[in-house]
Amino acid sequence: MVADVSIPIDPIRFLAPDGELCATAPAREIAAELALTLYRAMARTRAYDGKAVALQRTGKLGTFASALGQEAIGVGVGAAMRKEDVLAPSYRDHAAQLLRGISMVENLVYWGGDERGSDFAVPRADFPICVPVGTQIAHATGAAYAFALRRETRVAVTIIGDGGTSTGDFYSALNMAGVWRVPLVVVVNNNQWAISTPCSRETAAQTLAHKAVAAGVDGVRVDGNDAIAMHHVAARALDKARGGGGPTLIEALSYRLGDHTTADDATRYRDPDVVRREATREPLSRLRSHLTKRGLWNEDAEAKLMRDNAEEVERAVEAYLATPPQSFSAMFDHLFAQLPANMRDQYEEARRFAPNGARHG
Amino acid sequence: MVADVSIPIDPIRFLAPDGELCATAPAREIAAELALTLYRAMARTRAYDGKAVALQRTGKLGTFASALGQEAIGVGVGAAMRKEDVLAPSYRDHAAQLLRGISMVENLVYWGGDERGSDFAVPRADFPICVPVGTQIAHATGAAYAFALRRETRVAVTIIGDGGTSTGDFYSALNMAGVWRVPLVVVVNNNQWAISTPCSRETAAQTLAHKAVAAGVDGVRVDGNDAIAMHHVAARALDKARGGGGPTLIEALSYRLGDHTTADDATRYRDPDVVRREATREPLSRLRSHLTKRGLWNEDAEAKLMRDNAEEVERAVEAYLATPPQSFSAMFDHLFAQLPANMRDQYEEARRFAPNGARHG
Amino acid sequence: MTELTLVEAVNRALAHELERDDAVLLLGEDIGVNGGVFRATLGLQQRFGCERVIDAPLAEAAIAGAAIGMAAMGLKPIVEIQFSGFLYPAMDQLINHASRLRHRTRGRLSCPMVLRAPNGAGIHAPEHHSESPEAMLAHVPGLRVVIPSSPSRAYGLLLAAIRDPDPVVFLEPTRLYRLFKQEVAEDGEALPLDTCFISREGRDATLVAWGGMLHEALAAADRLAEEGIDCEVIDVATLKPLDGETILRSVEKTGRCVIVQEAARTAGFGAEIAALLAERALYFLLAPVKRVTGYDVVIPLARLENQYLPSVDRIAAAVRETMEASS
Amino acid sequence: MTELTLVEAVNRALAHELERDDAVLLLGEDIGVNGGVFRATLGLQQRFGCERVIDAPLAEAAIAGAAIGMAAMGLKPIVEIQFSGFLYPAMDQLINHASRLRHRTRGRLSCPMVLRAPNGAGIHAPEHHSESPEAMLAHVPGLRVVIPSSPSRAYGLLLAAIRDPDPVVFLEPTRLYRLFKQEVAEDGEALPLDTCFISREGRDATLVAWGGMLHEALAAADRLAEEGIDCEVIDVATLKPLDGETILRSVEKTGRCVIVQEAARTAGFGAEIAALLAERALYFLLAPVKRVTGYDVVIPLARLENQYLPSVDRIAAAVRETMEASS
Ligand SMILES: Cc1ncc(C[n+]2csc(CCOP(=O)(O)OP(=O)(O)O)c2C)c(N)n1
Ligand SMILES: Cc1ncc(C[n+]2csc(CCOP(=O)(O)OP(=O)(O)O)c2C)c(N)n1
Ligand SMILES: [Mg+2]
Ligand SMILES: [Mg+2]
Repeated sequence: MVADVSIPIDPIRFLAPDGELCATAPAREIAAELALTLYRAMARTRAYDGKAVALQRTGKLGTFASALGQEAIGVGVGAAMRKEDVLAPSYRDHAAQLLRGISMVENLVYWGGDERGSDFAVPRADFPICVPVGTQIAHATGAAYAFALRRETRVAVTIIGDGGTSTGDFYSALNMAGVWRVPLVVVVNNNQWAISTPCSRETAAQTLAHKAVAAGVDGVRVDGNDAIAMHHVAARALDKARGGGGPTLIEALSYRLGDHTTADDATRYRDPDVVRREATREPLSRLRSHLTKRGLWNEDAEAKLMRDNAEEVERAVEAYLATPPQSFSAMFDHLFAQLPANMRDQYEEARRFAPNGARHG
Repeated sequence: MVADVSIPIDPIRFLAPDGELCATAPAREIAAELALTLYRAMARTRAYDGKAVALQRTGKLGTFASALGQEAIGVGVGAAMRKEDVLAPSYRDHAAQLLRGISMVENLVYWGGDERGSDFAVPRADFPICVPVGTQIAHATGAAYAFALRRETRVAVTIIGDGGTSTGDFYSALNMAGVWRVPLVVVVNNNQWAISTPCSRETAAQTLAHKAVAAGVDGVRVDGNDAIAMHHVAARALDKARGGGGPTLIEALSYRLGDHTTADDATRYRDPDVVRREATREPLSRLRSHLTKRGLWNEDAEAKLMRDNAEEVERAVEAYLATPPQSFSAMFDHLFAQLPANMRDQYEEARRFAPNGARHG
Repeated sequence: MTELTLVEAVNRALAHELERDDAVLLLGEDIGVNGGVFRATLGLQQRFGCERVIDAPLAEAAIAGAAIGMAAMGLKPIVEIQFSGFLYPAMDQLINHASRLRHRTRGRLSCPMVLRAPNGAGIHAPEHHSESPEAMLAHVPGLRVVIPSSPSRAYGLLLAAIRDPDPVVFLEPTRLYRLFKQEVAEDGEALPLDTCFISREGRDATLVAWGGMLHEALAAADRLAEEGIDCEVIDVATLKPLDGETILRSVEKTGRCVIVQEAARTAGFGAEIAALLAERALYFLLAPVKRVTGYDVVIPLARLENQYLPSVDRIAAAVRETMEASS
Repeated sequence: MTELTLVEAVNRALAHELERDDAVLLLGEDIGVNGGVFRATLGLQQRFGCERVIDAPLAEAAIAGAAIGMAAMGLKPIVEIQFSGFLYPAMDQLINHASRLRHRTRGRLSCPMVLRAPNGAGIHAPEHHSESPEAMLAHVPGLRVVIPSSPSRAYGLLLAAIRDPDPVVFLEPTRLYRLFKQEVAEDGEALPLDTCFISREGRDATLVAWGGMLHEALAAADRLAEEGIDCEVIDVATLKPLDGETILRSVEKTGRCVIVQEAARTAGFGAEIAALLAERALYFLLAPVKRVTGYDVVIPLARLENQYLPSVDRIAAAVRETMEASS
């Protein structure tokens, strides 16, 4: 007897890089509304993303992790989720976050070095951005357990990088989720790089989807630059989870077109020719070509979208820059539900040394 | 394209539980010398093991983890290793340790609560028993790296339990070993239980050998109650590692016939009928039947072996019980290569309060 | 009222809260049918079901992380780590997440979890089963650290820990689990989580201890009483947040302080208490503060364990020296 | 002699030892072509090859564990953890193995490894990039903990750490990496690993600090000098083993001590120094000891960071209060 762990290596793909429908696509036609929604969300993300990088360059924002070229992953997943589902994102997942209702201002406030950026107005139950790589998988597993225990039809979704799949946390939490069969979807953004470390130095596994085998959960590969396929695969996994079918690991293949973060300089360690080649597969132009070929999109629509996005981003930046600083007491206000009495002295010390009219970032 | 991760579920087995050669066995005849060596080593382990449990029951030894029923695993692996290879054992691996030259006295001294039990006379480079489950896999990975770096043809071998394969350490170290392609053999003693937790509550993976898929290393299942098959599979993995072929994960199927440790009472959580059934597959009687059928073994040989083992064990127990206690200074002697000057006061305090003529155990 | 051991008192508190609050659940290795390696969860899976008393895979980091996710979604997970020497893999989740989820989200999410673990030496256990990492945990902002010293305090403090809206590390002294019984009211009354207890009143010197060491301190006080030295003994109980006022008041009265700590000396929690005295007791200290602690060595295996641990002899000697220094 | 930044001094020490000793190797995330996120290992993979300067998978626990295995087999691995906030997953391996391999095997095996990590705040970094866990590590028997405060001390102390036959945690103050340059001899001369350095002599009060805080302490001393208060400033440098004698001698001279610590107050390493004074300086302290520390809160993100960190103002105020308390 031989185990059945056949995970196709060829990723699921509906749209070829030139926007043509692939022969392998299950549907003959892709719903126009969905395609337009995904395209708009990606364009919105990219507009925001570019501005955030620019703000950092001019000293108005802290370190920022661009999602350039990987917008389809977050957008596909975010669009497939329901409001009541919960996302446990990494630091590169504003595509999904924005789609879920987290505002640009919140994201800027966070990267601007202010905790209030994680106090999302909506969705209230989403986890804040997770920086310690891999740790968020366990949070999502626990959240999924809570949903199952309470018989809620909610799904926990978490996103992690290719490098993150080397961590013990990724595996041990996925393994736990497998035993518990909780409603969980783990998305790997395989953008090929963990800072300067290529995927080949992270693992000898045939694909990252194969990591699922060790946890006894389903693994699937998808073209992460194809928003339609991404959405389809995510929706399928979410449905399965909601129906009690347990966790899925989705490896979404993409490429990090930008630096790791604004603190990084990727030209130090990678070949610009490869980056240029990868850029030709990027998700926005792909879906735009598709929409254009189908007559669903044109230059005017594009120009208007660009304008709208630019305006929205501009308003967000203004609101961000106008955000008054927190007072010293922010350090103490939410440490516990109630500040222990023995910390009163420290609070007073902080007050005493707080600058008058603390300035902006 | 579909990935080739075909790991046979049926374990490699040469001897059926009744000692008959299986049709699937690769060799028509098993080398008599090897079979006798393995049998004697298993019997020696079992004699030691039973005595250690008895010592604990009478208050002469601390907690002890019996290997009852799992002797073939350690013996098969230990016999396949070379002297210069290195073993990173768990707390249940005295079968392998004894075969490698670690003495019964040392093992007793260790479980008797004395660090000198880990100061093996031979083999000097083996790791001490590892109690924090899973952590030893990384040590073996690092050791294997050292061998490869220095172009030594040595292999690092480590043993872990089924429960241990749930840890992040197991996976992250195996994954690292996969990338580095170091000469490493990881043996999983799948004795079906992690204390009271059955394997089915540890993972949803199809088999534990499938954990190898996530690390991109070879995985193989073997009947861990068949010393011949165990030795064969271990030898093959060691050869491969020595030849530069990288790590192997071996899942050895067995059953923990005893309690988890002497501090445990397995009747609380498992069915005695199952234990009785599993006992019929145990490794010693299986190999003895085989040897007897081939005319290589008889009652006289058995009686003599039992006598010899009992005598050896008795001598070891005497030596153990006669081991004088360490002085207070043992706490300080090997903390660092040289005790920092600022610890002189603590040393003197310990001396001051050391009992005169500290007593045994 | 019935007489219970400390581990039975823990069991009773857990049962009480499982009964009272549907959001409470237990999570750990072998806590189900087996009732935990020390039987702290005995009978609870039978009573409250597999979904609320969960045998988890062997992965402390994932257990702690999953508990955080559960807590963030409104459950109140109580994690059992089998021994405190095995909680190190969970420290990343405790420090980087559990302790700061409320802070990071400005109160939007919180982490009402309890992490329990048997702590300390004294039962001749195998390697790695005798650790005392409480000082490390007490250093972490956002965590509470509680160590009971008796069945009734275990009961009341554990109730409080479970009801607390923030993460609490609850370390149970292994050596006290079955050392003695005590009447424990089944009244569901929690004890405060910010108070030291005066376990014995006295006027000559203050002994400060927690967990297993409290009993060594009390025994030393008994012995010293025979010599005419009258010790006050304080059970710290909640290390974080520390009730420094009770300690200061006592030392103001006695003028002398000996701190007893099982963990290795350097940067142990005793240092924090000594620092408190260096900062705020200078004007009424009659003699230098003393710490009687484990040495800065790896805690030895069973045969030398007793020579590592603070003993009644060592504590009494320290108090005598303190008396002499100020006479 | 050339002028180097602290991170360049680290690089020079690493190169020196890689050159001198074949057993030395480096292991960490992005330390190869990229030279580490702070460029501490810049050029070393090109010079010493991929086998000795290893880009490891993203798994701090496995990295630390593999280093232990390497060290046990006679190599001298130097691990880089990208930020000290990411060393928590490695703590289990550090505590349960690295620190005690020699002890457990009675010297048969040992663990001559160094674990380096950028430490502390002050560069407006993202979340989890500003941690100061040194007290936790200093509590662990069998570990040495070293924190340099200048390029030349980084060079000499790192050489010593690498040559030390036992495990050393070497925490490099991120905020000092490029703050200033200093002449650093390329002489391969190690500094002692058991000595505090007197960075400035003075007679009125002793300021004790380490790492990034040393410079705040020195700046406070400058300011106080203008007011006629003459501070001695001690750079602890090696927290474990602590050179208490140098601190005590200084406080014996000045009678006053202010300890400056970036980490959260409770159970921080400053408590150990204050405890030392409570035990051994009572008779010559003229004023209560003071600690100026980070508050017991999660270190805030960039915009509030400066209100968390001990500042020159806070340090100077504490010294003034200490002077007043004893005048
Ligand atoms: C546990 C941990 N170790 C190290 C880091 C530093 N670090 C931040 S991102 C990163 C690489 C992550 O790569 P990947 O998982 O592929 O995600 P990507 O950044 O490519 O989206 C590293 C090493 C961290 N944040 N957490
Ligand atoms: C990290 C860690 N967690 C918990 C324990 C306590 N413990 C000791 S053995 C064990 C079960 C191990 O089961 P398995 O890996 O199957 O090995 P076996 O004992 O069956 O040989 C547990 C939970 C430990 N030693 N280490
Ligand atoms: Mg990546
Ligand atoms: Mg097992």
